[in-house]
Amino acid sequence: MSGQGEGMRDTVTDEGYMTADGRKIGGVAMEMRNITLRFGGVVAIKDISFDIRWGEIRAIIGPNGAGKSSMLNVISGFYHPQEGEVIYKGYKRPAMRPYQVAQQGIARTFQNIALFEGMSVLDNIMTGRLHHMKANMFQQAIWWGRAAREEAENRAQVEKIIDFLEIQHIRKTPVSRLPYGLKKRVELARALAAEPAILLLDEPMAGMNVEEKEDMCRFILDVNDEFGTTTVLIEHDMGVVMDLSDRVVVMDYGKKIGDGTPDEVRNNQEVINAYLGVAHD
Amino acid sequence: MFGHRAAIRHALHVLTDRRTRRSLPVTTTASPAPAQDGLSSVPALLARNATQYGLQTAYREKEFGIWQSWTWAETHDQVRAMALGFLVLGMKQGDYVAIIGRNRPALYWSMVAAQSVGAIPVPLYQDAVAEEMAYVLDHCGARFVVCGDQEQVDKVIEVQETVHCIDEILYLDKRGMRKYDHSHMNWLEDVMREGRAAQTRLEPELNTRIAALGWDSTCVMLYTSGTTGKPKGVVLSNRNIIITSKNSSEFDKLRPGDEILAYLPMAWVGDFIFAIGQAYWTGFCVNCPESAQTMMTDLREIGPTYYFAPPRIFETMLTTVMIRMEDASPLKRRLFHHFMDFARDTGPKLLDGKPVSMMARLKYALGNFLVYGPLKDTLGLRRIRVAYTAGEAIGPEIFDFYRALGINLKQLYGQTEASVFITQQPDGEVRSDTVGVPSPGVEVRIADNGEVFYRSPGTFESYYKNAESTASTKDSDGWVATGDAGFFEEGTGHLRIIDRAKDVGKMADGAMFAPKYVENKLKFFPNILETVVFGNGRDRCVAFINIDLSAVGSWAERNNIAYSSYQELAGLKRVLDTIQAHVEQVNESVAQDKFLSGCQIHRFLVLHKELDADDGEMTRTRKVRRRIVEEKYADLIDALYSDKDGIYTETEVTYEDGRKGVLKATLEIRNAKVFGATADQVAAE
Amino acid sequence: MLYREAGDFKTSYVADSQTFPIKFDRYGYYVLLGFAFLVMPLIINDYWANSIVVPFLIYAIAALGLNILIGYCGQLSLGTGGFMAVGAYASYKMMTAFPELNIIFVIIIAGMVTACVGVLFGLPSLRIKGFYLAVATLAAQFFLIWLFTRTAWFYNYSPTGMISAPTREVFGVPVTGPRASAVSMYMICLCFLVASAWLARNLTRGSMGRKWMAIRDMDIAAEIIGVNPLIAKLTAFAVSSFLVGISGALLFAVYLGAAEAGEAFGIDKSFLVLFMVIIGGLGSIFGAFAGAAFLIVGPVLLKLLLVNSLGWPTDLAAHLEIMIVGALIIVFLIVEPHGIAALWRTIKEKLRLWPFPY
Amino acid sequence: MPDTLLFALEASLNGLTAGVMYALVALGFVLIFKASGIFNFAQGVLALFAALTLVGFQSGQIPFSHLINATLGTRLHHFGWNMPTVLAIPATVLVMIGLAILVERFILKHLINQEPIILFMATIGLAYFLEGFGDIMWGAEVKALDVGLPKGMSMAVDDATFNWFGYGFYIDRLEIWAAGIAAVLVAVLTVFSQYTKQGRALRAVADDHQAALSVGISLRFIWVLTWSIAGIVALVAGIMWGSKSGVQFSLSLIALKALPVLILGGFTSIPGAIVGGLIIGVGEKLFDFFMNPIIGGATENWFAYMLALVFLLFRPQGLFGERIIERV
Repeated sequence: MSGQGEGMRDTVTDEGYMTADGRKIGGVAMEMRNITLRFGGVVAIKDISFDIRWGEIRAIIGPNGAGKSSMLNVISGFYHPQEGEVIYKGYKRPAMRPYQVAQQGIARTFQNIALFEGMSVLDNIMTGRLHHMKANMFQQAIWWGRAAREEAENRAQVEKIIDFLEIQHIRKTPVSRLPYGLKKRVELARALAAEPAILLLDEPMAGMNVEEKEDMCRFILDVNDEFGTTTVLIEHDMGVVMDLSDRVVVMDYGKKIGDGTPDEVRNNQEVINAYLGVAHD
Repeated sequence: MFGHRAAIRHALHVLTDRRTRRSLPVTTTASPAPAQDGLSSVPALLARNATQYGLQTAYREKEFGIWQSWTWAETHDQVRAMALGFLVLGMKQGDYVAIIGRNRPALYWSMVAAQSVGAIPVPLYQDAVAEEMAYVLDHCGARFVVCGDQEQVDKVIEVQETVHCIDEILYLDKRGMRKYDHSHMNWLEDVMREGRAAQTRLEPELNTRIAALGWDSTCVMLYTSGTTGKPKGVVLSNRNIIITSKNSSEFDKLRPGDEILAYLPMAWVGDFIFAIGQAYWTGFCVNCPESAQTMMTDLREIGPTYYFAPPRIFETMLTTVMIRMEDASPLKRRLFHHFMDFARDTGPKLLDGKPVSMMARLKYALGNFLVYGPLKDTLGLRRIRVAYTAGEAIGPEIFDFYRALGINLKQLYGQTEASVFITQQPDGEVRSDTVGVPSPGVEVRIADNGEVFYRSPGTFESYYKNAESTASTKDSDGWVATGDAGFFEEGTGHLRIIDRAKDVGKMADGAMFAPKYVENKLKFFPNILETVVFGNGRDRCVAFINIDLSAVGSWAERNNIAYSSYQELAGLKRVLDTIQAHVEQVNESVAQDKFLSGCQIHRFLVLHKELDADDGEMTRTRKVRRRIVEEKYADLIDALYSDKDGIYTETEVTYEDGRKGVLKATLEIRNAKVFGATADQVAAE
Repeated sequence: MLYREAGDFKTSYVADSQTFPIKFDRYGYYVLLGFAFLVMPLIINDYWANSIVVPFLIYAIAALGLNILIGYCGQLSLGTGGFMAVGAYASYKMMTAFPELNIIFVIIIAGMVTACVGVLFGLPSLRIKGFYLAVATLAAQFFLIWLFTRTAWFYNYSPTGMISAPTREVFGVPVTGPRASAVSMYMICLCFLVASAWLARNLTRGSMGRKWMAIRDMDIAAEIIGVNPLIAKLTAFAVSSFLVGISGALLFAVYLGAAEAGEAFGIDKSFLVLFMVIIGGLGSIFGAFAGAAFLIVGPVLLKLLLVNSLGWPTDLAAHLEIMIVGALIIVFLIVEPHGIAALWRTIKEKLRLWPFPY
Repeated sequence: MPDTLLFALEASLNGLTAGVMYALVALGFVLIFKASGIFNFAQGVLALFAALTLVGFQSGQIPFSHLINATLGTRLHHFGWNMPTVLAIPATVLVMIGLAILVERFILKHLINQEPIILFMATIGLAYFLEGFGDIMWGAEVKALDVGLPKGMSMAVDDATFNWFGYGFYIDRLEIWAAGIAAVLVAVLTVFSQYTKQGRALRAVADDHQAALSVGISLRFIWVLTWSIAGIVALVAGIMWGSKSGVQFSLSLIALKALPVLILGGFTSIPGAIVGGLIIGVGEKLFDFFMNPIIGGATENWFAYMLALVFLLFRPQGLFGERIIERV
């Protein structure tokens, strides 16, 4: 794994900053302003603000029940916060259905895999490209012109991703037959197929063995490297996060208790307390 | 199963790594064949194919889920673009261009493109370690290196610390290359684009360079990565490659529309002959698999008509078949075995066009519908017209299995220095124990010590920058020593390779002593894992034998014979009986070769431990270290040459964890039945 | 065993994603088509046409439709009978209102009308799922039937309350009404079936089908990756009802000739088609055919056996038939819950791997 | 007091009593759905089968006589004796329990952890089977069922209402009885599920299958139990409807009537089933009462469903069903 986020680096400006390994990070892609989310009486997220910049790998960490997943669900439009606003590409995002958010270029994976068990790996990944496919029902019904052409074109795109994530050998297997680690990879592939502006990863390494984790890390880095995809990931394995991410938001009991480079966060007293010294390395 | 590149590669070395240090007295000289209608270089052949077979498929590669295809015309266009690109990069005539990576069309093109601009392609083993690579790159002074992907590039960059000749690195797979400093690094696509851009400017130059290529200009340089000593660069001229390809293609009636799967290392001469020489001469299609994991499926999808694999691969294939059949329903199993047993006899006969009764034909047809056909199909071997194996002796039952299925599997004998072909088996004269008759255009002679010499249009020009070993290998008349001992079978005129010449000794009575030959015969028995035969300078041969724990062990279980250790199992009377039977069987067949009848095993014992690399008894590649074994077990050898029928011995052993211990055992020595030499009889199994 | 796939490789995505990627299957399919279009018309007679072939063709279309809704989009519906009725009455009104309109168009328009009704009753599916939805679709069933039996306009105020199909011709050959011959009935139904199957296949192979299946497998995830559930579900209802409507129209106009909503399109029709889909195999085009064949041919054979061979009174035979059909269904669900299609798949796999077990 | 209001009141009273009947059938569904997550479509046919069996016992019919006659050419019909109701009912109960055991043994056992839809289909299959089986066993002709319940207009109600409103309501005594019995049955069931060991086990399973299994409750036993209860409930329903409008195939259709009740009440709630039943009963009577002149009669065929449908749009989980919270 590359040692991103370690060592000295320029201060974060509006135009962006340079990472330790010399990647240029752009301006603000998305900004969370004073987000508060309640379920009935329970407050899942309390007045949290942070930003996500083009091209960076942004991590949200925190102990279980800290509200990480809720935050991700807010970003992906599955939950609608009672207070605060989401600024995306400079505009306040109106309350919209999740599928509309997805069509705005935000793709995600799920903590406990949400693949379509009844379909093959290929079809699952193809679903990632649904909103790149514009043929209307009648064109599809007669499978002529656009529909067929579109299918082939998007298949070609998907195949690039299959190749990229090295899952050629399971292309036609029904996902239900895959082992856990591969399922995670297929889910990543599905998200990538959407060619997202922002990629949300919900505990991408949960329940993986060591080398599966390393593979996943490599892929996340490669994705960011090849496609420059802005990546937001939740993970409670601190070690992994520190290696992967450029900047980290730390949450605890729905509150933000830290935000900054891995080093800054690592040395943040509040964070250390929150983790009660669970912090790795 | 194809994952073990190292294993395959090893097998291939045995084929390609044959050198010798003696020359022969002057005799007649071979006359070089004339260049035919200007087809005196691979680029020329490409041009011809582009016009003659323009719309037929030249290359396929499984990528992005489908077989990407290129016709000869497209290939021609690609190669020219690449060549022009090379010119742009300033590639000069006589430059050396190293190619590293798995078999991919673009890499093959880069070889031809290099040839087109008058440079010399030098394909390397992609699994070569850095220092090996460093030596080769430095030795040939490669200015350009074409890499398959990031992995290879990294290796080259590592090498560059010591090797300074490399000017430009080119790579095919863009993945992960973004971060690299591109001042002297080029993506092949870009190179081709620039080439196309510069077409008007550089086309004439390219044409003149292509025109300048002739019979004697170097076609390719291949390094024989020796197990001993530094690799040598074998320089092969267009004459070598093209004439050999022509002859061998005609020998097997290869034709456009044939399909091969290019999956063996590009650095190996065989791959160059099959995938470039013969492919360009005949105009058939070269298919490149997607990756190592998908090899089996790719093989099945393509269903090649012309196929080469070292014995190992055929062996593993057979094993997997057997294992998979074990789990089949009893009915299927019985069906399978019934028809296979039937086919063992009939299949080869049909292949060789020998007379077969109508009844048998019908039954074979039925078997073909029920078993052979589906089996060949699932293995991907259904469409094979010609298949070759070489490199090591192949077990008769393995060989016969494929022949029985109706796959025309044949053996050839060759080496890099000969552009592969020395001898090969013509259709209808195929047997597991010979390597066939001299290939067209090849003269073969046996020296009085049994060493095999050949002279052919394929005979290599020289070893690069290594005049003296060139001289010591190839004499002024072009005779090359193979370093193998063998003899021509009377009647059939087939060559039989006995052993490496330097391992062949003399018995006390001066008869030929070829341990490897006998050992191989023994090892073909599944019960026997390893064996060492002694007898050099003695009056008779004796042998150590290692039983195969898995095979004998499962046998013991089936007959519920209890055993606590390898040693105990090895000492069981019934085991010894079986082994003795095997030994005597071997003796019988050995007795039938008048040259070797002396090598029959008179006495043997089954060792109380497996020969082990940790104890230095074997190399890591599991080759027996004869010398060491001889010293270590001197007492046992003496006992074998005495008339004792048992001996007590203590051996020091090293356990996995490195601890040393002592193994005590009393070994039973058996006398094996030997057979009188039947001089005039011809071997036939 | 029969399969020979070595050398059967794909060089384009079109070839790779075709309906029958394996040569052997493809040729089998062509042979079948050839037989259906060229041979059957020559050998078919009234008995076979009326008792087995035509009903099979018609119900296969309905099964295709329902399979799209349940098997592909995961929306359970018990309203099939009602929607068939819509198709039937729509075609009747068209035939009587525009006598010169070609029957082909009549049937297609009937399908479209049904599609609209289907979408209407599909709306609840946005809020409710599973059995709740199933029950809701029953509402459609009962309401529609009631509507057609109560509202005289639908049956043109005929005193019997029945609707009966006038004679209509295709290329001068009568395909509906009393003068329609077995062959003409067979051919028109066959054409519609093949067209429907082709349509269904096309819709399920592309993005539309993936949207449906995504909704079926995990609706929440589907929405989060960008599937608009409204569109997905309603299109499924539309396409499904369209096909069901066509089969209803054919059933009335071509096969029955005269019908009364209550007994021709009752709830039992809904279940019949549902069974076809389940037994045939959810989410499989082939399944629709297999299921229809099974549930059309099965009972007929039973009747042949009991009545014609054993000479039992028909009513008793009828009871036994119901009983056996019920038992068969249960047995089938126990033996192969995923239907004949799954059975077929495993057999095919075995053949392809032969002689190996895996 | 204006007449229409009186008539409406009368109608709704009738509706109430009818609603109780619906509730009764719905109860069968709920029980099974709670305990095994099976949507038991066969409930209606169970009622029919129970009623048939009861009649058969009472009239001493020979089971399968048709079949036997058809195959052996005999002329069997009756044993020639009549079984008193007090015996016939327990006998029928036994039959229903036996049936429950068979169902568990031959169907449910083999379908453990299949998707709900499959189990649902299985029950439809069962419905077909029982329908055919019942007909073969007892014959298909319409039979009168009389277990001695009073029939005809209830004078008491008539007098009372007459005294109050000067208009006597017509209410069938049978329906009053039915209401009473239904009430009792519900009470008994509630008591059973609250205070008996099996009852608690049943509730445990309903709440959480896995947990229940892990504490050693035999799912198979629970299934037999619930199906027996459902059978008995079906019997009661069968008796009511049977004695009201004769035992015939249409009886099995009351199952369909019960479905909207379920939707209103929620698949998993016993009180829901009852309330839902009443609402539907009253609702359809009133709707018919007011709309009949406008859109014509027989609206009760679909009104219940429409009501349920509309209702669903606002409360997808039914009156008493638990709220569904979606997570990812």
